[in-house]
Amino acid sequence: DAKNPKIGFSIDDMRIERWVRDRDYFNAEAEKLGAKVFVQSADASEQRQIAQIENLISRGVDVLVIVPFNATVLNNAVREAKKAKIKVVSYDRLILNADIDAYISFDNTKVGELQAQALTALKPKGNYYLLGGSPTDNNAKMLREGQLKVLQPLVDKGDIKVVGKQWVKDWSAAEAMSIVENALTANGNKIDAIVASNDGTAGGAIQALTSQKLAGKVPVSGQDADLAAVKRVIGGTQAMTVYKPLKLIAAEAARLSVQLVRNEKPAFNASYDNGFKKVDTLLLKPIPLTKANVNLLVDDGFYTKAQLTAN
Amino acid sequence: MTEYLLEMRGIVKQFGGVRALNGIDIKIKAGECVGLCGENGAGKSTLMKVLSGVYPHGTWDGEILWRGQPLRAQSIRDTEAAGIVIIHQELMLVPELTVAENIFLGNEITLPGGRLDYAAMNRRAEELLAELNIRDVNVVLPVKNYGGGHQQLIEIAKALNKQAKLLILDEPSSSLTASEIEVLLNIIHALKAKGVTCVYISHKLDEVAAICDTIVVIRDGQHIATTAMSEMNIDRIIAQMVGREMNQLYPQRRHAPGEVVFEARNITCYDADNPQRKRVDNISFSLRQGEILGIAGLVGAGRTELVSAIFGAYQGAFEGEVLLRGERLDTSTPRKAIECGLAMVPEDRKQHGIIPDMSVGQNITMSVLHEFSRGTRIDQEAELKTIRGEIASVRLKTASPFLPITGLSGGNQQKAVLSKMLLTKPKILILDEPTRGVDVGAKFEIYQLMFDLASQGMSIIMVSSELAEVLGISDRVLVIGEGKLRGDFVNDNLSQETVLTAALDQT
Amino acid sequence: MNIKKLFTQYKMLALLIAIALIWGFFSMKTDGGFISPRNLSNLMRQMAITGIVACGMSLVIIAGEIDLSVGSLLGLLGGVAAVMDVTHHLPLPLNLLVVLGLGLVIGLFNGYLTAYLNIPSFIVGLGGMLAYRGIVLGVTGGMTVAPVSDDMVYLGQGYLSSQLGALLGLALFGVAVALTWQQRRNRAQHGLDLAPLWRDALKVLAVGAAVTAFVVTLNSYEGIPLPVLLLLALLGIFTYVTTQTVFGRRVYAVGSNMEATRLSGINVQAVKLWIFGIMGLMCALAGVINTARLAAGSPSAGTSGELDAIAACFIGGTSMRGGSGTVYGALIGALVMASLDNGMSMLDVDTYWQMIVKGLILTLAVWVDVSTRSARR
Amino acid sequence: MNIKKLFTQYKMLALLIAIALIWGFFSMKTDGGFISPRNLSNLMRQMAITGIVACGMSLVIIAGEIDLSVGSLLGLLGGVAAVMDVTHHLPLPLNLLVVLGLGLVIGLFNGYLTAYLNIPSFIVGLGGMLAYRGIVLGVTGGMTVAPVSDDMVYLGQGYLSSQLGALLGLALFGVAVALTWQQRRNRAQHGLDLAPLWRDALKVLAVGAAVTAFVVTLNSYEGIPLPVLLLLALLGIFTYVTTQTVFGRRVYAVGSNMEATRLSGINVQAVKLWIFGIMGLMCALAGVINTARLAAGSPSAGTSGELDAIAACFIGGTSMRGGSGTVYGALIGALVMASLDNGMSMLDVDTYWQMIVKGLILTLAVWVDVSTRSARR
Ligand SMILES: Nc1ncnc2c1ncn2[C@@H]1O[C@H](COP(=O)(O)OP(=O)(O)OP(=O)(O)O)[C@@H](O)[C@H]1O
Ligand SMILES: Nc1ncnc2c1ncn2[C@@H]1O[C@H](COP(=O)(O)OP(=O)(O)OP(=O)(O)O)[C@@H](O)[C@H]1O
Ligand SMILES: O[C@@H]1[C@@H](O)[C@H](O)OC[C@H]1O
Ligand SMILES: [Mg+2]
Ligand SMILES: [Mg+2]
Repeated sequence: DAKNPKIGFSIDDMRIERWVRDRDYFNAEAEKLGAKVFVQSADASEQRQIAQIENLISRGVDVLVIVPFNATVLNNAVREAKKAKIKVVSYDRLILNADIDAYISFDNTKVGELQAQALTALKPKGNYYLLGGSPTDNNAKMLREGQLKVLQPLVDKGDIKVVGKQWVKDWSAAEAMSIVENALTANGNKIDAIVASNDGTAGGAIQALTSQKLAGKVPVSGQDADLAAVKRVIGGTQAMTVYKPLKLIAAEAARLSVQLVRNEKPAFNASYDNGFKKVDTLLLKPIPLTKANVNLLVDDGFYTKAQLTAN
Repeated sequence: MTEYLLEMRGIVKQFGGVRALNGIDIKIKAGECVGLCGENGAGKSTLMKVLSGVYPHGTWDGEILWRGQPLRAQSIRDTEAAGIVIIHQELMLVPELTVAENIFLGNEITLPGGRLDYAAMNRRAEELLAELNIRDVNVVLPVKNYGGGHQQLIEIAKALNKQAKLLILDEPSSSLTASEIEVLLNIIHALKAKGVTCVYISHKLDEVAAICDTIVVIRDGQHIATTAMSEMNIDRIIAQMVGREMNQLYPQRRHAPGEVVFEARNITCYDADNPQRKRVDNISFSLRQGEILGIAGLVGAGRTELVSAIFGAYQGAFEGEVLLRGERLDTSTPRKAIECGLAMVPEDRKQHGIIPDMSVGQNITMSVLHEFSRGTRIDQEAELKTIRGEIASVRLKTASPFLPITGLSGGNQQKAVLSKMLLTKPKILILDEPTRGVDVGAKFEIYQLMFDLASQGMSIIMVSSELAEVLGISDRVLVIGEGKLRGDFVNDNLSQETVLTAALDQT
Repeated sequence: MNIKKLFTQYKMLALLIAIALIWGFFSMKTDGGFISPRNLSNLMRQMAITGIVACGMSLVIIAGEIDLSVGSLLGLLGGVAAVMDVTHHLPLPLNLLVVLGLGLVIGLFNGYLTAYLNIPSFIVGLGGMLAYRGIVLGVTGGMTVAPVSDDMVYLGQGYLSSQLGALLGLALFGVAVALTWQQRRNRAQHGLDLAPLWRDALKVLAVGAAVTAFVVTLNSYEGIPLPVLLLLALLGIFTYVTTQTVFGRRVYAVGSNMEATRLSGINVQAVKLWIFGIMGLMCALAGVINTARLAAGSPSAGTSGELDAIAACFIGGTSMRGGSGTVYGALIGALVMASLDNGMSMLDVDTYWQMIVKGLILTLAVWVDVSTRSARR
Repeated sequence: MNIKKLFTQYKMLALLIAIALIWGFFSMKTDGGFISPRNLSNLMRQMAITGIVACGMSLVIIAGEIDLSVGSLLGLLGGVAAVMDVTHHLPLPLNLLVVLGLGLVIGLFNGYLTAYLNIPSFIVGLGGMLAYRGIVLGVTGGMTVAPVSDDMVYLGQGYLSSQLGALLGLALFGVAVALTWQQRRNRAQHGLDLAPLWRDALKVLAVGAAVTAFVVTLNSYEGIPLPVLLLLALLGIFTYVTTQTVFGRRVYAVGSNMEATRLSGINVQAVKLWIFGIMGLMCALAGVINTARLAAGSPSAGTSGELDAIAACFIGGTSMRGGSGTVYGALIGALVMASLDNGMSMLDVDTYWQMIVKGLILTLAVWVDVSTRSARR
């Protein structure tokens, strides 16, 4: 009911660190608003995610918040939800071709731009390797779009050469590592920067660089401000990460969901075409994070000082 | 048309480098019963597999003429279509299917529309078994519920159902008892009367002599002679088989048993699948030093269960006590039994005896391998020396100890399994059907070996379905019927009748 | 002791009791939510794909083989169906025909490798698992192919109208009566013992009750979902094939003792070939239904689907060694797994606990099966 | 007889030729980049984890069993190592001890289920695959645990100094000479036939050449990587165990005919138990090295690692049915797979092609093996 709504939160894969935090912040805020949250993790399987969404519908939730594993396969599940008069919010990743009520995310194109900008600032010329995200994730494509927005002009100018690009299945660090190992070998270590799309894959890339004693010499980007990544940024092996205040998105999402249930009008600030309709969107601003401004995390309560200095 | 139903000309079959058949010629007339004789590994089964299409045309050389026409079978189907049916030496039943389904496997009766006609198949199966005088088999139960002897009979029923023109029986009687063999022989007579031609292979030469019109002897993959039975007797068959004269089948008994060393008390075995049913019911017996104790009984009487329980190898639940020199033994597993000085050569060589991926030598030392351990390492040279010694002492015929054991003939495999057990230096040796499927020559050697061991003080328990053998070499005979002890006789001019009567005793 | 006997004889009983326990537990914990018609409808739709694959897999396992490529093959065939639908706008019937044909051919190819080239099926499956997944990625360009046509989506999401559903229920009951009657007559004709009439009557009544419960429950939501209908049809066909036809018996024979079967004059290679062919067909059906459910062809569809199907077979009492097992057992196995997944996800159990529980249940189920099967040591 | 001997030698030869072909092809295509010392060093490090697991797996398969849980178990043990390192700052030796102990215990547990409770190992593995992965997720809370201490990273990324490497090479050569010499003397003493001296000499020389090439190549990059060193040590130990010890012989016997082995007075259950125990130990080693290589404990580490290891064993000529196979064969199998992965990714071949090629090669390798193994029908 509207007073104490039930929220179903279906998450792609809790094996990616940030989603665990998203869940915690989300739960906390929802509780404050009087809502109850049911969380499901699909472990990177679209079939499981659909089944779980169906089960949440049977459970009688009032609103579904979904982090899709595969952006394009939730059409039927969403339709089922609509049939049961359940609102659907697409969280962080945009669900394509489906009748969703809202989308909330950080500006992913912007994230891509920030990543590329940080690297071009350090290495204005040279060989770039593009390490993309999961091919089933719509964000991965938006990130690449943003990255190319910055890089393409430089490529055209001849300053930068893209020596290879790959998508990394399920954002897997191990896969990123072998890709970079082999890329380094194939290019005789002549890679000057690696545009990694998130911190997990950046970790893999840096590990590959380490064994070539190149860690810290070849700048690598990332996003999420995972604890391990922040430590790498402090240690100098990772050039940057993009801090997306998860507390903000989670809290906003919880609020937005409850508002939808209560038929209030959330404050949207953008709109995306997902192939089915123009989706009302709430875009949040990502923050580039380098060694210079890591303290922001502590100020923000994202990590404690102890966490960042501990080994 | 020729006067021959079948001619096989210059048949050569090679396995890798081994020539199992080396240019065999055989002619068989319609309506006769041919006894095919030869030592283990002579090539009898191989020849019949060539004939029946198990080895397709092209995998061997030579020519087969069936009613004057060349026969080039690609599979069993072709030869069965021609009317050639074979009962294989190794049981070839499908354990999970019912008795009836097994009998009709490959010849299923169907209703219009392709549905199986179970009712018809079950009824016909019952009829077939009745012809074989078997009444205690339920045709709708899986075959795995029945033991070796029954399975053999089911196999025969399956072959009878096929309406053969030529019926090949490769050792059909090896796990049958005397009365069942008699039924079988009668059936063959009846078939002969109906004009069916038979090839009969058996190491039990009295059967062969009783039923066959012509004797074909092969040796080392070569044809030795084809003779009318009217001109033959068992001794001559043996002479042709082994290539020398053999005067006696059972060696002279030359030892006197000492005092009681071993006792089995109140052995009871429960059925693995149906724990209410007793397979062996409270059997006790004792054994003297240097004694050979024969255990006789009908098929399925529970002899195998009894001895495997004593050896701790029985698959279901069992109870009872085993004592050596008055001391209670823990023989709950084969390993403990062996440590206590027991040893057993199991009935089913292929399933329980040999380790097929290993060499002859490695098979022989399997049970005592730890004795060759130096530090962590096996002293392979010392091992080899032992193996060579053992091969010599049991007269095992093998070109090299490094050959895979599967390349040996049945009799020699049996000797290898026996050696394996002898190396554990047992005080009590249990032999379950030690000469099943073993040729006369090897049989004699095995008996000889048993006597030598007994005279050195080893006590031997021998389970056998061949009454002649039991009476020929035992000092004492136990008779088991339906899981109960039916008699305990000293073998002093004991007659086959006495033993049979005890075995059949219905009280 | 007697209970043990009962279980060994009616292995299925143990499974049904297990399901009853699982369902009871979840219903209690979800205040009846678990056994609401809507959730049961969901549950059955969720098990349909695994169930379809398990039908084919049970044949394969009974024949003493295994097929690890089915997950990838399902993905491939579903992907092909999606591409033909989305990119080439092939009409559904034609599309189905092509995909089924392709499934059959690939299945037969697997079978050929196993039966004629003697490559162990485990390896053929392992190789196929990689290769077919590779081909899916190639065919779809690694992208999700969407959106598929409504016709196809209907296959995955449609329902049978409640009238038709009721009719179907009646028909099923009729078949059960007719079969029992025919069997009795046949046995009587051949002079075989008859089970007491009351026992057969009871059996038929039980079937009737089950069918009624099934139809009424599903009708009180939206009707019988089409994938579930398909699964039912397959259950019928496969049960008929395995128990009533020559081919079916030979499948068991091959699995139980291949050499003996060969020596009975049966072309065991052909039997195996066709078993894999059928497996391929099932993958095609499952693939299409999966695509319909996702409304898209996804390159990762069906990943590790083989494990679910295999687990279902084993939970349902199919023996590892071949030669014994039933198709309905496999489906009950699939139902157990799906119930666990569904129930635990309704209870909001952490994923890791879900995995642990499923692993334990699988092992436990087989252990119970092994230890009641016989007291052999 | 001699022919057969030649055949078995020929089998390894076939594999070696296959490797030579693969390497030749990739070297050509990458202008020698593939066989640069640096890439060979990479290649071997990349194969180390699969290789370690394959060592244990080959024992398991020879004994007629299979273990599908190793991928998850590797992930679990690697995760535990990471947690103990990162969160509890356990010193490395203690950490190793705990993880190895845990691996052994879990392995023994798997073995207990298989050997004593008679649950088919396939099922135990399937259950474990789910359950152990669940536990990893529980233990790590689904997070990547990082950064691990330098000590641990060194295990995965460190190199043996080139002097030590050279010394090791010398030592290996020495051992080969000594062993051959001892065998000749022993055989002579027992009056057994000796192989002609030139043949033994040739053998020793071949070993020498191989060792030299190996050490020189790796030293011309950074030295022998530690995981590769570990793998070498394991190869030595396992080869010794399987060919020279009582336990090893029994492993083969159990796989070849378990019942006959039991009746020979061998505690087959204990043998199986220990085989799984060893498998657990190997998972622990592989898990630690994997964590060291990633410098992090990842909850999805090792996923589908079992398949790689199993594939390696089969490519290397281990028989599906148990009873035959070698550890070095399995390692060569792992090398084949790793070479394909590495080479194709250097050539920037699309992933889907990589999968297809790997699938084909696996099937092909086993097909060659099956069809040369015996001409018997
Ligand atoms: N499949 C096979 N592979 C290799 N050698 C074989 C094979 N089958 C038989 N042999 C060999 O061929 C020879 C003849 O064997 P066969 O089985 O025909 O003998 P047999 O006369 O039937 O003996 P038995 O009386 O023991 O049954 C033996 O040396 C045997 O080892
Ligand atoms: N594996 C089995 N499963 C079920 N029943 C069996 C099995 N083996 C034997 N039987 C049955 O057990 C009973 C006793 O069999 P057992 O093998 O002990 O007899 P036996 O006296 O040794 O005769 P045989 O000459 O057949 O070995 C028989 O009724 C037989 O059909
Ligand atoms: O934050 C990232 C998210 O945007 C992406 O969709 O999935 C991977 C995460 O790291
Ligand atoms: Mg024979
Ligand atoms: Mg017996």
